[in-house]
Amino acid sequence: MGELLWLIPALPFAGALLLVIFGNRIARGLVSTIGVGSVGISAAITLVLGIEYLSSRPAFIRQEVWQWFDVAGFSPSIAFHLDALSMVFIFVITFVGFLIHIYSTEYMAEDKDYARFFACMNLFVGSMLMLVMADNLLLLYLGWEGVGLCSYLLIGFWYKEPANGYAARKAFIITRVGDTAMAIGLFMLFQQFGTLHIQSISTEAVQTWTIGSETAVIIAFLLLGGAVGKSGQLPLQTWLPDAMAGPTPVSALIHAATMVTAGVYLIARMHVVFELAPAAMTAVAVIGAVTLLVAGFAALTQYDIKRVLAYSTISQVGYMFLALGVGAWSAGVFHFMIHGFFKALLFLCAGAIILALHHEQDMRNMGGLSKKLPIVFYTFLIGAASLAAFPLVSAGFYSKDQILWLQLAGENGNIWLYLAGLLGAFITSIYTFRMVFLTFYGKEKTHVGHKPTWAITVPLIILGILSFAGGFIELPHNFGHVVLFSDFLTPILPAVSVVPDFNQYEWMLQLLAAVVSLVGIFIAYLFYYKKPELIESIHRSELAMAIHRFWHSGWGFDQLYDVLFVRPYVYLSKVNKNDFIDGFYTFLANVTQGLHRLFSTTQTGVMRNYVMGVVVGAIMILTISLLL
Amino acid sequence: MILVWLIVILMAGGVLAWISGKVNRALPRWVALGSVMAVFGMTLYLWLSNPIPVLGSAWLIQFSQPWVPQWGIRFSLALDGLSLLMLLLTFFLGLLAVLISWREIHTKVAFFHFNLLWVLAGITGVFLTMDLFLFYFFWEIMLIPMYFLIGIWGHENRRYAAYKFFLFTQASGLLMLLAILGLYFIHGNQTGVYTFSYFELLNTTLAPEAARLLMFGFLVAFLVKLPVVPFHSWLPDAHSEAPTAGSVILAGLLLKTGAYGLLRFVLPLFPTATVEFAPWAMLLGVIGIIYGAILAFSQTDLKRLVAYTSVSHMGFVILGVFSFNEWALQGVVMQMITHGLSTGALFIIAGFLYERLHTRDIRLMGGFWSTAPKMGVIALIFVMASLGLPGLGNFIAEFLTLVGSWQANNWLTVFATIGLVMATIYSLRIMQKIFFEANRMEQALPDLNAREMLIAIPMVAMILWLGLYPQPILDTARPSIQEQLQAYTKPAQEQVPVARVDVPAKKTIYIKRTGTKNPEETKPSSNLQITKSSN
Amino acid sequence: MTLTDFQHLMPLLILTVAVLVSMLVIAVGRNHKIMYVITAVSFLAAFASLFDLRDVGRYTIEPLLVIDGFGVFYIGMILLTALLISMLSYAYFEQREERKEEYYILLLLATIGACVLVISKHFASLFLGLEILTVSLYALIAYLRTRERSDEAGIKYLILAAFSSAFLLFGMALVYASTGTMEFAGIAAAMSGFTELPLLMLTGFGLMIVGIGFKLSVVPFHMWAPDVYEGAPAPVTAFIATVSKGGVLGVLIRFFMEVDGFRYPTLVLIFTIVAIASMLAGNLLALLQRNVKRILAYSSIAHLGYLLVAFLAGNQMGVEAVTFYLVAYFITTVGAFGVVAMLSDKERDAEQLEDYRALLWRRPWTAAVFTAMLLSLAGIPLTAGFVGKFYILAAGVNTQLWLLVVMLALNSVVGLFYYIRLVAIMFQQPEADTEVQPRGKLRPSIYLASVGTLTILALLLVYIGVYPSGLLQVIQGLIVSTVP
Amino acid sequence: MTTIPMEYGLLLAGMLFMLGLISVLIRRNIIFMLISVEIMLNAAGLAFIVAGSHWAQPDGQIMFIFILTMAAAEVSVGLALILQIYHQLKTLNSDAANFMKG
Amino acid sequence: MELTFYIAAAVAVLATIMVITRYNMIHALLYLVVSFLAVAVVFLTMGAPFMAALEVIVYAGAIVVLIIFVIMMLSLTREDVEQEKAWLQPKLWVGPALLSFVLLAELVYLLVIAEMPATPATGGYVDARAVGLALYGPYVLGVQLSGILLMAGIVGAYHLGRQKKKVIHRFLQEKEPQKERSAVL
Repeated sequence: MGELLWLIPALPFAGALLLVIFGNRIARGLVSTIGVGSVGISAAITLVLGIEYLSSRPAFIRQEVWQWFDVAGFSPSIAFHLDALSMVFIFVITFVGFLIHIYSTEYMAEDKDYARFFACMNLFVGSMLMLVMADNLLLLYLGWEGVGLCSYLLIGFWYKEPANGYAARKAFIITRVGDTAMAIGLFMLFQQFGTLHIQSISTEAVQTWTIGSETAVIIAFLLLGGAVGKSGQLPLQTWLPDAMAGPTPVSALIHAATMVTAGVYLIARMHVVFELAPAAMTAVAVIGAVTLLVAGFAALTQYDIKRVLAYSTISQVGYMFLALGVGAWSAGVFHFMIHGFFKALLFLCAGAIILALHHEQDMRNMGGLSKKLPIVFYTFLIGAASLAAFPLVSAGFYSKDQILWLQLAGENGNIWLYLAGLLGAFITSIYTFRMVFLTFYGKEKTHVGHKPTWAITVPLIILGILSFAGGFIELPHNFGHVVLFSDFLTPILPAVSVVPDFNQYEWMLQLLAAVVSLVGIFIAYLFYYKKPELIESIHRSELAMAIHRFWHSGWGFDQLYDVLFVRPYVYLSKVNKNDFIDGFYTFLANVTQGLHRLFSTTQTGVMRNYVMGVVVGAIMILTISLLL
Repeated sequence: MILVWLIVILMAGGVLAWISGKVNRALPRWVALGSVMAVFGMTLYLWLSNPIPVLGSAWLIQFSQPWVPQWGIRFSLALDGLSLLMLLLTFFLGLLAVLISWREIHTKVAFFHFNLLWVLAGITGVFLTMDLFLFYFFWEIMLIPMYFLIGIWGHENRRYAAYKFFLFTQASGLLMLLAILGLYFIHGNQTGVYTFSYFELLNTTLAPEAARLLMFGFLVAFLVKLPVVPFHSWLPDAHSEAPTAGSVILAGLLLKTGAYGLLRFVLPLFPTATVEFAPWAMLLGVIGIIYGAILAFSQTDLKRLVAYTSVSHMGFVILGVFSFNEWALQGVVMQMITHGLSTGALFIIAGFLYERLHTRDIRLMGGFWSTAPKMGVIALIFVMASLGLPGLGNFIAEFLTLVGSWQANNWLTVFATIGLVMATIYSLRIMQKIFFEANRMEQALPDLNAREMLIAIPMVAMILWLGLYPQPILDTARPSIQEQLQAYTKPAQEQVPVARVDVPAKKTIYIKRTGTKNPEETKPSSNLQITKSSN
Repeated sequence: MTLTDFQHLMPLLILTVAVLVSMLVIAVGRNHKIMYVITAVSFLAAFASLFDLRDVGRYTIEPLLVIDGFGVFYIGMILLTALLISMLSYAYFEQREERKEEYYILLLLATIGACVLVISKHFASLFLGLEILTVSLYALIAYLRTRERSDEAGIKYLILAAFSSAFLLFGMALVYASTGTMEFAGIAAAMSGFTELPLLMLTGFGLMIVGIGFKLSVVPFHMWAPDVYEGAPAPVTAFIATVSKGGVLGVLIRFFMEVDGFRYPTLVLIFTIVAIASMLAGNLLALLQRNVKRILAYSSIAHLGYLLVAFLAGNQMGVEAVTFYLVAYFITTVGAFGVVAMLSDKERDAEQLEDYRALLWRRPWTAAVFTAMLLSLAGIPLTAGFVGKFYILAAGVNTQLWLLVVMLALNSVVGLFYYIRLVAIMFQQPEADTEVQPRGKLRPSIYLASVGTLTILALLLVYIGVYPSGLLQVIQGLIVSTVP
Repeated sequence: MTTIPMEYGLLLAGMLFMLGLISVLIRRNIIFMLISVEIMLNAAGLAFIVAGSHWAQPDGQIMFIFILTMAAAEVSVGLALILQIYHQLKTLNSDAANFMKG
Repeated sequence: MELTFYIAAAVAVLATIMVITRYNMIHALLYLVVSFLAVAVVFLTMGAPFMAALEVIVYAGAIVVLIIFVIMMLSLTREDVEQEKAWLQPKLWVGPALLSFVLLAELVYLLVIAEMPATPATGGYVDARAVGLALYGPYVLGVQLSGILLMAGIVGAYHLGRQKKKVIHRFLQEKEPQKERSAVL
């Protein structure tokens, strides 16, 4: 079965290629067939492979397509590597991708750049698959940059609007900053091991480095830089909210379900290196904790439904980082998967709403949609419950709970990280249900236009089911103790070692988490449904409004970076537009011309002056004769 | 003899093209096309029929004939992998240059093609010659027709640009000539054999002081040509004022002669002096990368913008050359080729736009994607190539260069890598201003026609091929690169024990580094072993 | 004076006889064509007679003259140049109202003077040769006496040349006073005793340098050059730029090699300063000049500076380099002035930059030849000038005159600017509205001489540029044996 | 006969030479300039005679004869030219002949 | 003999100073003749009687007469003397004269400090016979060359000195530049 591996990324690439070449000349039906079909077949192959993999349980499957290049021992291949970790990612990418493609056929139906959209989406899916299937870091880097490109193209999909272009470039450039760090990390890895092959690095790293070795720490930090950029974590998170300028399916696929979790993948993939660098691990956890709080508070104040979701994405990825940071690898990956489901669901629902409301995205202009768009409403509710970690019945509860639990129970756990996570969970449930109440309850403020048909509803329902049921494959010890998921990952990702004798407190913590979530929902209910005047009273306070504005602007990071980097750079560039070095040469030329004029004045045309010249020459010569 | 034919065909073709202009206005184009195709075919044949990795030797063909025996000057040509690659690039771009001029050049068509072919002939000579006098000879020869190309068929400010180009390159070239002569006499005094032969001069033993001075003589010429900040200021003017074919040849080929010179002459001739100078040279490279990128960002003239990106990209070349390891040098060779393609393509697109709009000001452009999506896609590909997107050739080049330079100098490599971010900034601006946003012009932009697609498609194919399977190129270049590096590998090995003693235990990095200099020995290709076991 | 003496002076005798015959012919009846033919044939015959002297070794006609390989080569060079100039002159003077016949007599006389210069080994013959050359030039420069500029140039040259001759003579007198002999060998013998030059002799040399420097038009004795170049008829300008300077340089080399003047730091310093100043001033003055003849004048100042670099090398390679460069420079200069002469019309010489605008599109071949000449002056490959400059640089590097060599290189760049500026003007697109009327053309037969000459020059230029070893062989063969 | 030291003779020649030189520099009349140059040439001739007398050789005198010849030839050409110039410019002011400059 | 030399030298210098300071050209020429005669006397004292004769005949005689002829041809008037006076203003000649004096000082200094070579045993008197023998002996080629030199002078002078017939016509043609010129003057 392994022979089919290469088809998984190749098909979307082929689809993209076909669409680029013929896209403008063929019917829309054919475009969607190619676009959706290629990803669909990939998904099918994934399924087949997955079953195969589950039944035979090899350590990994590797397929080398060709040797990329070979320079003095530096010989990366175009080769795919399938193991449990990549399996999870491939699964999410192809299936969620497939659903979103289907969804897009309706969502983008009216757009005149239909083919371009699918070409980019296919290209994205291909690149993302390349990223997670790469057997060496260089190929991973290829996918890594490839998804960046697609993200850029899709954020700026509606290119006529300069703001979209700005957001697109911002996304690309900021993630590229992270990529640069990662690239340097790759250089160091190569210098250390003479290869970028992931498995070799993993085996050799353990032999070469001691825990906490300086090189390992530096490398881990550099890789973390890449992960932070791609995953929208502090301090490189500012691009993600703006990335919502793209079409909503793009936000769902790229900026929620898959690409932004590439950082999680990278850290999980390179966990050996990170384990050897405790400082970097701590950094991962701290970044995660801080990010989830910062983004959570920012999400509280957003009005644009997609921005709320974007900040929530940042925040949720923060949870994943939190998990990775304490070595709870599978918990992180589990949350990635569940998050992929429900966040895609939420975005798609938001998309359906936006489509229905004539591209209205401001929640203040929404309301009372629960009746008009029932399927959307219910599925959104499931997603929201999952996001808010509604106890017991939502998948998000299980995944998030596991992370929170391991903050205390895990060996590297820390009470502060736990508290941050808990606070985050509280905020999450507030802003999530703020969204629910503002959108679906209350008065209808905008007329509903487009009613979703099957192409939208079916993906919603499937994702709803997954968001609901996905959690049950991994249940805590104290109820059910289902460990299907972590078992699946264990050969690749070591299980987190738990502090002994801590299990008895688990139920207390679960209870706490459940309470926090419910209280959050209640507060949202109170403020946004029951007593909206409370909000108004808050709005009257200067301090609160200042905080509101601060949070609304994403904690002022944009302004800060603007002052720190963008403006100096632009200024530097503009001020030197004409190249001061050129000025030096111009000066030289001017001096020469000046000398020409000076010398020219000696050529007076008057004979006596010429005689004088000869005499001066004679004097010069005689003087030299005298002096020497 | 085939090497002589390459030059002769081009020169004769040039003269023929000039003469044929009297007969028919279109004939020169066909003559030029024919002669470039002929030499391209010959070179391709040479490449395909001489599988260098199999042969394993650096020199494929040599030709030598006394020219001025009194001075020990020989008409000596030789072809190795490096020259072969450069020739392939030369003729490929030459072919494109003829094609893009098909519509663009209306005046004095015959003379234009004469100049075009002579530039190519000069460049061919530079890439082939193994006699330093002859090298200088060709080095200068290619300037004159280039000067005419800029000065006669260029844009508004062409004369200024042409002067500038000419004076810069001449000034630096003369210093190189002095260095060549210095080397000649030192060698002559040592051995009694007065010769300009490259192979003989390689054996000159130089006093450190002399070596330094002579190296600077060579360096100046190559750094100006490359160009390295602060000698770059001719380039934006020359590139932006030249006709499209001229820009393509300038960016694609003329700059490469500088890089080629570094590889071919500076490295092997002055091994100790270059090592001394390496940190500074690399610093210059990094400054070039960053400076060019910053300036490119604020340019409003499209061709000028692309020109500054060249400054930035060529910074990688010098960074790589002075890293003295195979990765970096392979990266440099790749960079020479891919930059030739990608920047050439961007100039071609600028040419297409100029033909349609009669402006190069990107502030006046915008939103062309809607009417010219084909052009947009192709531009996108090359913009991405220029910012080093993996999967396209430039990535391989830049990554290899940086991997190599990291071994030599960490911090400079870090800054060079930051240059990649800046590359993103300016590259995306190209896309944004030209193809995105709203159309600021009244007329709709016609998309590429068949002839233009014929030019663009091969370039896209090439850049993709180079990005995904560059091995044939790398294999071809390997023997020559190893030969250029010969002088450097030995001392590196000798230093190993010293490094181990001197460096405190904490700094594992450095000990490792000397170890990884020769990965064949220390790391028997760990990749492959695992592959085998897993499959 | 024995018969062998006469044999060895055959070229000079032929020229002298030609002068006499010409005067007789004029007495019988004036005819431009006949004069032209006599002149050309006599130059050719004189040149042919040189072949007898190929293996002359070193033949002295005491005490004044010495005929050796060096002299033979220089005479040959001078004769050929004069021949080419006379060929160019034909078409040029055919258009002029002036009487043409005396021109050829003066040309022959001036050539005799230059030839005497390069074979002289005595102050007396040096002086006489120089004065024959100079006095002929007075009249040649002012030949078109109805032109104010021609007269102005003539009087400027006359006063200044006589003035500088006085310096030369006074210097010679001092040297003579100091050594008691005027023969180069005698002076050398007298000098060989000194490690440092006695002041009297140094002063003498200093004053002689003034005189010689003036004739070579090196800074600071250069100021006459542009005015005279501009005022003189184009072929005469070519003659001044080539033959007159070549002759003087020849005798300078001979004298300096004989007395080994390079041993004395004072003299070397003076020449170094003069060389650098000439390169700098010449190039800078030419930089934005708008008169082509003046550009060439300034450029010749710079080129003399370059030549001095090789001269200062002071060894055999230096002499070879000077000689080679002179050949290249002669070809180039004659070619350039040939083009100027060819484009000139009855009213005035084609000397303004405007006259050359878009020349390529009007007269492509002329423009191509001129471009080749300019590129050669600039030292661009494929031309003789390149090889010449290369040779000079090589000689300089060989003797490690780094300062001079670097100055030369930098100055070449400045020089490049105005040469290519001229080229650029020729290559400019013609403006549509100004339709340039071709000037009234002469009979084709008359043009043939000019066109043929230019073609020969261009071919020679490229031939030497591509295949210099032939010329090198000749130079080395003739000079090696005789350079002291 | 030999009582006059050579220095004195040369000094006299030098002074005459310089007087001629001053005259060339300060005079504007072309004829005067020509005359001044003649003075200089004469001074140079004097120097030769002095040197020749010092060495008791005829060579100095012979040089003087040659200088004399040259001076004559030059004066004749010069005067002819001056006549020509006077016809053109209607003046003998050498400064007036400055059409060519720069 | 010594005294004669000093007197003659003084006369020569003084006469030359007079030459270069006269406004009237004829006066200047007369002083020039005096100067030449004095130099001829110096020649005599130097033991070169033949040269003294030649100096008197050729310089003082032929050349000066030639110049006087030309001056007469030009028919100079009173105004020309005034003109000459105007040209010779101190502010015009101070600079050049200073320059010349620098040169003079340098030359004199060099001549004074220079070591003169020892005089050979024989006396300095060289008579006409010795000169003639040398002239038509070793220097005969020089004589021939002088002939050529004179021929060049004659041909040149003949060509330049010829009166042209077209002069009037030409001036009529070029009235305009002529006016400009007088404005310049």
